[in-house]
Amino acid sequence: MSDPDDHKVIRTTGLTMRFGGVTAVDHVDFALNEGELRCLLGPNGAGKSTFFKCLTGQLTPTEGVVEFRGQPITGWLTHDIVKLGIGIKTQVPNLFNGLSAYENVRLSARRKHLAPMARQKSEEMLVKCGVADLAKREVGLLSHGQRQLVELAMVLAGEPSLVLLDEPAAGMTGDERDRLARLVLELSRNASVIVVEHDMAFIRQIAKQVTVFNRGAIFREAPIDEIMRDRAVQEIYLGKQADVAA
Amino acid sequence: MSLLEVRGLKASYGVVPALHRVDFRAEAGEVVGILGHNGMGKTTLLRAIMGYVKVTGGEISFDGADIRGLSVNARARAGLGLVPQGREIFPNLSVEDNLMVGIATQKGDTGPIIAEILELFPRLKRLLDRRGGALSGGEQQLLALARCLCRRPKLMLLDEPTEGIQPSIIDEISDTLKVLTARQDITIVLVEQNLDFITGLSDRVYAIANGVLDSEIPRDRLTDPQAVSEFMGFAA
Amino acid sequence: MEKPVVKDPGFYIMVLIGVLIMFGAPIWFDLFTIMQVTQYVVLSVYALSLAYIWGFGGILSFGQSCFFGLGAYTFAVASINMGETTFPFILSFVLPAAFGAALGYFMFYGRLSDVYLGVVTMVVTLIFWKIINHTAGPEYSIGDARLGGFNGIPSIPILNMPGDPEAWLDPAQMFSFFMFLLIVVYIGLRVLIASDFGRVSVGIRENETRSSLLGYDVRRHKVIIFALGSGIAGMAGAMWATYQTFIDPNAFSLEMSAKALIWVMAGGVGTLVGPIMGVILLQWLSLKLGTLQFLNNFVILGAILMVLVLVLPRGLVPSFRHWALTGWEMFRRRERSAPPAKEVASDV
Amino acid sequence: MDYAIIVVIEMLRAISWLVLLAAGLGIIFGMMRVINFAHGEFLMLGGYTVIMSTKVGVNIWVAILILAPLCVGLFGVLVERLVIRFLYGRILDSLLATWGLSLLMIGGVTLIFGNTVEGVSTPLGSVDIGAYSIPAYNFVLIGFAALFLLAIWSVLKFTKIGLIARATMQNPAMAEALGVRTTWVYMATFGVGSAVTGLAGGLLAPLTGVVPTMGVNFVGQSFITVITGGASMVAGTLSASTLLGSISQATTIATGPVYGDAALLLAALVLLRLLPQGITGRIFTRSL
Amino acid sequence: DDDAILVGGLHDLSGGLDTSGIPMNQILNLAIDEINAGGGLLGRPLKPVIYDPQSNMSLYSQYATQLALKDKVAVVHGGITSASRETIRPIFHRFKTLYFYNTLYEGGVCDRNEVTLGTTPAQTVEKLIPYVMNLWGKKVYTVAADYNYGHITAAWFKRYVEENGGEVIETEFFPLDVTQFGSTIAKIQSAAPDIVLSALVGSGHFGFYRQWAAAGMKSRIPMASTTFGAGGSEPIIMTPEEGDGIITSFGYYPTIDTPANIAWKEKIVAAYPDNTPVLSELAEVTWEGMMIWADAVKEAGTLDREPILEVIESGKTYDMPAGKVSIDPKTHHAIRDVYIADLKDHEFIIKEKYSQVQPADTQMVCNLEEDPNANVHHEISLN
Ligand SMILES: Nc1ncnc2c1ncn2[C@@H]1O[C@H](COP(=O)(O)OP(=O)(O)OP(=O)(O)O)[C@@H](O)[C@H]1O
Ligand SMILES: Nc1ncnc2c1ncn2[C@@H]1O[C@H](COP(=O)(O)OP(=O)(O)OP(=O)(O)O)[C@@H](O)[C@H]1O
Ligand SMILES: NC(N)=O
Ligand SMILES: [Mg+2]
Ligand SMILES: [Mg+2]
Repeated sequence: MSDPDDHKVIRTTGLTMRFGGVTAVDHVDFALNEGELRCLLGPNGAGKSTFFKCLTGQLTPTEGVVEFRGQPITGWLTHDIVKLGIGIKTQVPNLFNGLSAYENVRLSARRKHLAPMARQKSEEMLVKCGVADLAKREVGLLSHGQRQLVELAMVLAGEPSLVLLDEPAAGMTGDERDRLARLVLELSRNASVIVVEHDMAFIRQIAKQVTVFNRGAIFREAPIDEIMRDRAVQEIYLGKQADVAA
Repeated sequence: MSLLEVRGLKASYGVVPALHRVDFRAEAGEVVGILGHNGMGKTTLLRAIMGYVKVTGGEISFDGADIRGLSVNARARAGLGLVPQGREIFPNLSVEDNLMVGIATQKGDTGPIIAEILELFPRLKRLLDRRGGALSGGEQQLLALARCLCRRPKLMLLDEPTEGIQPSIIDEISDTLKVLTARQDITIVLVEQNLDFITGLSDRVYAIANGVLDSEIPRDRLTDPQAVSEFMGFAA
Repeated sequence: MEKPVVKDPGFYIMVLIGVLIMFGAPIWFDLFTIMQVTQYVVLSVYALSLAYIWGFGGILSFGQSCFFGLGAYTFAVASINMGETTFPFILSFVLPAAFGAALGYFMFYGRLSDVYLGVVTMVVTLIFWKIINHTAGPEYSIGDARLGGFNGIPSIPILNMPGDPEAWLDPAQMFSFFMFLLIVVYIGLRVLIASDFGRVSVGIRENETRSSLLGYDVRRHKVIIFALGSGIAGMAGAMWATYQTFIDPNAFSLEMSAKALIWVMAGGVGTLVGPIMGVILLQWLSLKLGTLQFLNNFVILGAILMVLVLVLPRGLVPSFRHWALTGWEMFRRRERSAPPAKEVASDV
Repeated sequence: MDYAIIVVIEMLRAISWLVLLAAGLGIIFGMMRVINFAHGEFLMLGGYTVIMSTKVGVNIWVAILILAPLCVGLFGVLVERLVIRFLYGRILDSLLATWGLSLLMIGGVTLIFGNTVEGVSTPLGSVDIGAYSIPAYNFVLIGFAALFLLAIWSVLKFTKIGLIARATMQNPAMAEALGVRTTWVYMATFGVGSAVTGLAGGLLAPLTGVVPTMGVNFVGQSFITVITGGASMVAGTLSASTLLGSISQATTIATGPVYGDAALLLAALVLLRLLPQGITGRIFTRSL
Repeated sequence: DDDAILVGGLHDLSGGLDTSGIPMNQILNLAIDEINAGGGLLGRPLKPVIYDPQSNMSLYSQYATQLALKDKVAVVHGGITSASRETIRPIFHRFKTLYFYNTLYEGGVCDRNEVTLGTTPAQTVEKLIPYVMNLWGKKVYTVAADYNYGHITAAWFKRYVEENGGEVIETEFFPLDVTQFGSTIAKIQSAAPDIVLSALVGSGHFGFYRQWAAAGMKSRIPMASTTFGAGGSEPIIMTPEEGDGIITSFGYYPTIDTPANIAWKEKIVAAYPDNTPVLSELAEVTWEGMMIWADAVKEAGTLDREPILEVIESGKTYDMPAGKVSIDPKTHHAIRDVYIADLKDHEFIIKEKYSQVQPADTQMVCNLEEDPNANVHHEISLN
């Protein structure tokens, strides 16, 4: 199905996910180049999170094919898929609540590294995400934003080659968001990244190529500047934000 | 007298203190914004006002009465409403039933309320039959707001209401809240990270850092992110 | 879980106490006391089997007695037929473990979780219980062993030295051997829990979705945990059968399953020492009550259980640990005002 | 032909039996996520209420239909206030506590009323169907099972009480913030569940031996029915009772009670494996 | 009193079997009081050591060990179900503690350390079957509890029905937790037997009698049983509409009209005016056990096991409330009078008495004179 010469990390063909009468993802053909940083925008309920879940096997698509580096992975189990090198930060932080932040991150690092190295990596990631002082705290008792950062550290510690971030900047203040943007840019030097986010200030700092979802289907795919100027996108999604950007 | 007055409030989780000193007030019809970094105690403050977190010192008076001894549901019936962080939708109830819960505990004719609310949140109209747990993140946030408004609270505590909401709807929410407060129906305490949103809406903005809230950020400084950061405790 | 097992003094203290009792008890105690303590030891092994799968694997089984009974009957039937106990004893670990693996495969690969899992284990146990209760007729025998239905199998051989069927263990030797097994199981589980496998188990217990999103095969992991717990429960069943020289379908009963749950809960889920405490406390209590002529024993035992839940909601060991930590925290806070923090205790 | 009619009635009675056993537990477990291990003893208490009150001359129907649910319901409220309310969200602690409660009730009833008291005989006599005769009381059981389901469904469907209760069970903290007095909801739910169980116990009293330890004969079946039914209380109880009741009764009629029981268990096992969230977890997700 | 002679009592005083255990324990205590009132034994008073195994086998095993090793009692009376007996019997055998099992049971215990006083199926079934077949007819339908006792009793039912020229058209076994009997009752109606024989046991099975009466069957097919009322509670729990007319056979009925029994019952009422125990074979036989042991101690003049056993094996005959009792030296089981009675208004009306019936079943498999070291419970197979 795919041309062996094109280096697509992930490619979906006709990807569709229906829940009863609701079509959350509707015949999406999507491809991400090796090393690319892609932003995924779209109204609430457009199907972005559902799309992520189809990529990671949390949901089995109703129709269509998902390929990872040319290999079809549709219908695979989650753990088999992510072992290929995918890391995901989910929209609602998804953590090992009873465990410490360090232990959370280590469980991820240990997939990739032997014990001593895993320890070092975990500590490094906690520092990088600015939550080193929370290392010993039980994550179930952290504030929402703290949990977001711990989850990010966890995802990074697994050193995935494809990173999926679902609203990473939610609940961050301006300067925290700026730091996160720098982190994502740095990350994209070594990995392919897809970011879903509604915070346009954040998006503007990192975005190059942008895909806009609407009603489960791809609505536009263009560089960020074009998207910001797009009347239709402004209509369905950006509202007055577009004026601010302009 | 202020609708809500918080003085010298202290609160803790078990033996672990989370709020050291909180002083602020909200006049009827006002929107009071609270800014602060992650983990500084914003959520804790709202939960303490609502009655979830044990208050270990200080005073909270609402509508002229000391509410420290009241249970959460009594505070709700006294006119407090909370839109919590994390939305807390009833996952196995339909959207309509989620809205109905807020109404079901009230007496009197409640028929038109839902229709009114749906006018404020038209996006929920086509989702009425869907299970709360099946909504997208942003849809859930809208539902949480709508559900709180169904009770027509006097004071609404909003914990990061724009989180996960698409830009155009943030504007809509902002407009909606402005309409409501303009009618003097409602007073809002707003915890928010979105600087534009909070400045656009708030009459006054406070900063909280490490469980201490005492300083109001002057309006003219709010447009300067650098200054705001300084108020919040540490520079970027 | 931060602390590797080799650095935890509590672990060494427990093992030391165990070894001391193992060698000391036969010297200090009379025959009756030894037999009494033997019982606690056997049931402790049983309690540990559930403590492990529940506390460290998040698998809640309402049917742990299924494996206990299977081990007991396996041992009874095999030893009566073979006239020797070494191989039957090993078999009583292997067979329940294999059955546990099969049942685990059935459940976990079918994505059962939560209460539903508990109920499936309960239903399987009830099926065993029904079937074994139905074996009263003489047609139900395996080799020389009559299954005996409700009345059970009497005259089960006492353990003998490996290779010498005539050399029966006397009660003191049996006690020492069982104590040795308990220590081995305890050390084994502690080491396992502190290992990477154990950390992943705990991760799965905390959040299955996140575990699979990190690439851990939750189902396979759980099957292994479940099978291991089943094997240990089976071994405890064999110990029970040879200790009592008698086994009946009660070994498969809901009551036997519930007791394991109660011991673990009373002692503290997520600990290994706790369930052992639970066994000793509650078994001693019901034994003591039966010797008193006071009210109705069910009333007293029932009341005690209820009070226990209300007063020690986390179970004995974690409650005491919590009180100690809270006390320490308050003390520390009086010394200096620290930023809010609740650190996770590293515990096993 | 006569035998066929008898078989059908027996099937219906077996299904009703499960409905009666499961309804109260379904309310308590289904709504509150509390495993009431003392469920069998609540049934027993209903039975004792009937026996003790008819002994002092109360009309048997008054005893069954009014006193049994009233007494057990009040007892349930008491238990909820004293014990259960501390244990919400701690499913296993509630199991342990109600296990204790069941022992306490067995012992307590023995102490207070004794373990050998004269029962009540089945009212209404027998009905002839061709060459066969069956207890007319069977039709009472069948009727009440239907009534139970209808009543629970109506309450959940048409009243705010049902909605408030369901919301409370899903997220009590949030329900509080919406003005729900969750303590009352819990108390009422547990009380109603207990009363329903008491009524079932009262209905069973003329058909079984009423002794303090009778509960153990019922708790397994009740529990399996509730869980197999899954999340929706009415649809779940009805579908599980129908499936399990008819499978086991058919097997019992064809072979005997041992295989009947085993068939019930096997059916539950297969159902749970195929539908890991119970029958209504998959099929009737939106029903009550 | 440091020199008191300790007597162990092991009966379920709580839990499912307390209906039987509590009366047995009351009678045991009464017997001890009576012996003490008469000056005790060997000039020493008796002191009961009572434990409550709470209907739990593992507690049985622990208390048995405790009585034997720690309390070092002179004798133990106790055990109700065969399961509990088989838990404790080997312990007493191993630690050489004399043991009296005072319960009717399925027969087959062969152990010189145990004295068994209750009836076995061969004693009761043998008399009951011809009696009821004579009254009602030859076609029999058997319903029995699905465990050892039920199976063996059902086998004896079959054997004696056939010996008397009748036919067992069906035998159905019910697990002890079965509570619904509608389909069985329908089946019995189709089979239309002359007699229903019941060896049902326990609280679940009470439902059978209830549902049988509710289906209007009482007036159509009569019923006989060697288990109904064994522990004494069924005749009370069942209303007359449900219980009347069931014919049973046991080694003792409270309605036995002898001076000895009347005096004994008065004694019991005097001792327990408020909580008078329910009398049944189990309770009466417990009295016998205590009295026979006391007699043997007196005659042997010692508490040593061997001389006492020799007295017991000497074939003495004892006068008991139930009638004459002697111990068969080959089996250590009782040779005793057996009665047939008809239930009316909660009372058993005695219809027939058979003198000195042998425990023929156990005698088939056990001879302690030949093998004094025997330590088994034989499954008596009739097939
Ligand atoms: N399990 C489900 N059953 C039914 N409908 C569902 C389910 N999951 C998602 N949906 C619906 O599918 C649509 C897409 O949801 P999704 O969560 O993917 O949106 P999203 O683009 O991530 O939105 P947001 O930006 O608000 O997070 C929504 O309308 C949602 O209600
Ligand atoms: N249940 C709890 N037990 C103990 N500590 C807690 C608990 N909940 C929150 N905390 C701690 O209290 C502090 C304040 O938390 P809070 O949730 O109020 O922060 P916040 O300002 O709302 O942050 P965010 O912007 O991330 O939501 C944090 O350090 C947090 O880790
Ligand atoms: N005695 C018996 N086995 O009931
Ligand atoms: Mg989303
Ligand atoms: Mg917060």
